[in-house]
Amino acid sequence: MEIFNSLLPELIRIVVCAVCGAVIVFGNALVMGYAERKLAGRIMLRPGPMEVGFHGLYQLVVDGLKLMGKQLVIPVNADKPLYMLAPLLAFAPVFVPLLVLPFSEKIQGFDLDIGMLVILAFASINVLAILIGGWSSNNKYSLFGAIRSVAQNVAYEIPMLISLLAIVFMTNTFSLKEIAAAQSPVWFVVIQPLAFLIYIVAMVAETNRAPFDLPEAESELTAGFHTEYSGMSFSLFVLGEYANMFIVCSVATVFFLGGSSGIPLPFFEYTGIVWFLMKVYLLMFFLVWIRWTYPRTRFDQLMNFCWKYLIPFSLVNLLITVVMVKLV
Amino acid sequence: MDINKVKKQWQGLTTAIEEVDYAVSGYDYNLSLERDKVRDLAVLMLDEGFYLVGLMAVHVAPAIEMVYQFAYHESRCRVMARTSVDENGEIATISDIFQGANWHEREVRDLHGVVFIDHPYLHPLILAEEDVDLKPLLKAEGKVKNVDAIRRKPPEPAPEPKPKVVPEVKPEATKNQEQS
Amino acid sequence: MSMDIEVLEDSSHHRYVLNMGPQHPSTHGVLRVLLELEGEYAMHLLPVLGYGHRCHEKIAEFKPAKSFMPNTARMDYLGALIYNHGFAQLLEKAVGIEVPERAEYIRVITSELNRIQSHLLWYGAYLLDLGAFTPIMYAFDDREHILDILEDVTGSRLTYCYFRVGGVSKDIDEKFVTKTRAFIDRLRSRYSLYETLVNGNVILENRLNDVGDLNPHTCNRYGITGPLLRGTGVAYDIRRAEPYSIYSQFDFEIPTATKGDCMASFMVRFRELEQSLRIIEQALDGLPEGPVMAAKVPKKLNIPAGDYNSSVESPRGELSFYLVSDGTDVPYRLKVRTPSYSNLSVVPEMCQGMLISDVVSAMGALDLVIPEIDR
Amino acid sequence: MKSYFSELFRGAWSLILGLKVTIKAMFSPIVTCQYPREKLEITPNYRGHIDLVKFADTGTHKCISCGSCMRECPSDCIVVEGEKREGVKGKVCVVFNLDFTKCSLCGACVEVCPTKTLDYSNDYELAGYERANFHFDLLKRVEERE
Repeated sequence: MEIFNSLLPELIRIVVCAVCGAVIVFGNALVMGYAERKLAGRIMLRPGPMEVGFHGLYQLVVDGLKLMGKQLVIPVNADKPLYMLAPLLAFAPVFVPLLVLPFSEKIQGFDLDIGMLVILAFASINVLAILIGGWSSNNKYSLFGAIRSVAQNVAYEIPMLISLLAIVFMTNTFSLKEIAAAQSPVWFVVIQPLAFLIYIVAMVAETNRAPFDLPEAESELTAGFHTEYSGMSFSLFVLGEYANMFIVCSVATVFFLGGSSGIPLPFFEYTGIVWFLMKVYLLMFFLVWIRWTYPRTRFDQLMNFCWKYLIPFSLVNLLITVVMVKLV
Repeated sequence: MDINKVKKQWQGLTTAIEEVDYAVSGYDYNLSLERDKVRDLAVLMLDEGFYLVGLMAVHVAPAIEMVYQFAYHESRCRVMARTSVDENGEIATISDIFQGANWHEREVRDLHGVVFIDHPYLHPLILAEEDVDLKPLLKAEGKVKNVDAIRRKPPEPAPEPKPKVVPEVKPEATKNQEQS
Repeated sequence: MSMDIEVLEDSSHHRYVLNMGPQHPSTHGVLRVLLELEGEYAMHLLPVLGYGHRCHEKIAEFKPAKSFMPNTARMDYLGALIYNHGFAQLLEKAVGIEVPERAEYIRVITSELNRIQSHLLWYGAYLLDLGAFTPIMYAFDDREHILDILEDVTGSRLTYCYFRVGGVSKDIDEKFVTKTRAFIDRLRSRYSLYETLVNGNVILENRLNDVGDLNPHTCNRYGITGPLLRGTGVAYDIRRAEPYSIYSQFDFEIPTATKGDCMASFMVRFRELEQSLRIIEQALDGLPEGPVMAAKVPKKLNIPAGDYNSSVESPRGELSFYLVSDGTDVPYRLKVRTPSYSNLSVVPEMCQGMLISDVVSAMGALDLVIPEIDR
Repeated sequence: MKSYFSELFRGAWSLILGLKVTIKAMFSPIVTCQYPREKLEITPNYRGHIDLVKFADTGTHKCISCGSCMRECPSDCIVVEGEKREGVKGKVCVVFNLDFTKCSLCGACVEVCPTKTLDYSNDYELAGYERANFHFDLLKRVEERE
């Protein structure tokens, strides 16, 4: 990557990063789509996809092709421009956070000193996409999904931010690379277990996954905000969801699990990325695992949990951290 | 619930109380009443802790017969109360006393065309709006039996049906076997 | 049904109507419920029935009563044998046929297996309503064993037509007994799994506690029976209150709960699994030898004039067949009082002012089988 | 305040127990059957559509076209016709059709058959593209069978 720094203009660097980002987004969706279905199958004592390719390996590729070939149905009374804009808005912003993630010490698109803020800012655009999609569909179920999503994401961003803020106080920086590097002897998950737990819960809620999948809640709202979407516009939402999962898990890895640190492997220069992805996918596995274990919460209980438990706990945690940092 | 006390109260409302053999007919009391006493009976039954099993109509001549079935939680006491609708096919609703009757009455309205006076929402429940006057469960012309035809033949039904059935059925059975 | 919507929309302008069903994941069939909403609160509910009505009661008036047996299985596809039982019993009562003891034992065993099967499916489907996807697969895993056992003796897996007037169509064998005993052990060993995965789950508790309150008086007014009624503390079970068949010979409890909410009926149903297993165990122990069909069943069942009622306890509550006969072998009128019909009628009152999520969990707790309502 | 924490811990513990159940399931063998690839053995008592039995001693069925099954059928889906032939005692069955689209598999016909020539087939893969696929000519079927 240093070679790029000196030899190529910034523009080409951006293009390369964007291509890498696209590879990550689509590759991640393929891997996670397959893994999710396989794991769900295993948990339910069934084999999962088995037909296409060895143990259904090509299932997701075929599904993707199928979705691309499908007609884009636009409801008669939908607000057309917004209806078409929403999936793009859900999908496009996920590239930006990928640029600032430190996959290893050497692989990182841009090392911004406001890296954390960039990620959080762009991750929040997802809510707007859901709101627009749900509203413009002109479907009551979609609207409910959208409203729930907004309330939920706004509420859960607070404990998420506060728990991350505790780490920022300890490291004195917003740069993800430096935060990852600051955990060289011990990971922050050991020092800040409470913040980690709060972040994990908020992370599940942020990505709208079970048990907090209220915007989708298919037994109540059929499919929630994407009830009316079909074909590729639907799959953009799915791609965006998986990419968001990847991003929040990466943030958890960087902030709490030591980023790309790990025992260096002898045969590969960029060992860090292996460790990084391993940690990220371990967290993603956890997300899948809880999704197929629990029933869905109710909306008021979800909000209660946030205001009654998560926010007070994260504030106490932040206070203790600040005091400790001042004293030490 | 004291059954004797309830029986006494029934006497004021009904024209006939018949104790029925449970082993044969599957219920205990058969009450016949005038149609204007239906609401009073329902109030009484609710007060005594009975629940409404269901209500139904039977298309017989001269007027459609309504059968209300009540049962009791703590001990076995299954009651059939029967009355007939008036010449316009109308009868008072009991859906404000037993709310469960609401749907049963709408169903009877759909299937038999009985109109329940003062029913809060007598819209078609099972039929579509355009089929309101279909009345599918009314018997075809000429098929309607007189009300006596569906009454138990010996008024004291206890062990009667058994010996009556066997000889009645036997020739039938042998006839069938001969055919095959 | 445009009229219904108008009625709702007229009542006030800032509320609006949400159409739940007829194709909705949590109505379990073609049931449609109109919800008048204020925010996410359902202020007024109006169930609309009749999308799958088959007029079984009319069909019954056209052919000999005996031929109606396969139709009973199609009213409640989850409790087919219990419906068989109720109808067979009705004709036996009316015509006066003595059922051999072994047949009664087989009827009880298979009916209770059917009841467990129904409860297991409800268990899974209810959890699906609440957003948990996995338990339905575990419940189905257990249910498959019952279906295999029943298929072996009845020949079908869902809409059984196994009982006959005067007995059952086929005798059970040693293999059936061993398989059933193995299943009893299996289901007992699975309780801990269900309890840790589902019953003790804090999210589930929060979803079900204090949702859909009922009390015995409301149940009386609406004619609610079955686990919902037992969830309010009334130990009313037709198997005990009006013992039919040979249920009086068995020792079993009637599980009750007192709160009358969704959690109460949930736990009542769950605990009924064990009671059904106990009945099956006792019946298998006491299974007598002998014929499974009454010796003399006339080919043409002439039902003496009069009216007959037969009530049995279906998995969802009281099931009554009421037959009016004019003395021929064709029923003059057959009324089927199905439990779900009365149970569903409480929804407008029970779910008033609830969140949509709670409406879903309250309606799931009713254990609706729509073909039984649209019979 | 005490209940605030105890509730939290009790809830969290129940969630952890749930996770334990599912992870155990993840490593236990699958219970489903991959239907078209592998087939479960069907019980001999399975009630499929009816078929005429081919008796070993006569090499054909024993239908005497009495019509009992036709009369007993609640959904009128059986049509049997026989004709008198010279030199043969009784009637010879010339038509035996089953309209499987109407059949409710109650088994009344099999039970009533006086010669036990009706039995259930074990055929359960009956998907078809048109209605005519379910109108069975049982006489033809019994001839074609081994």
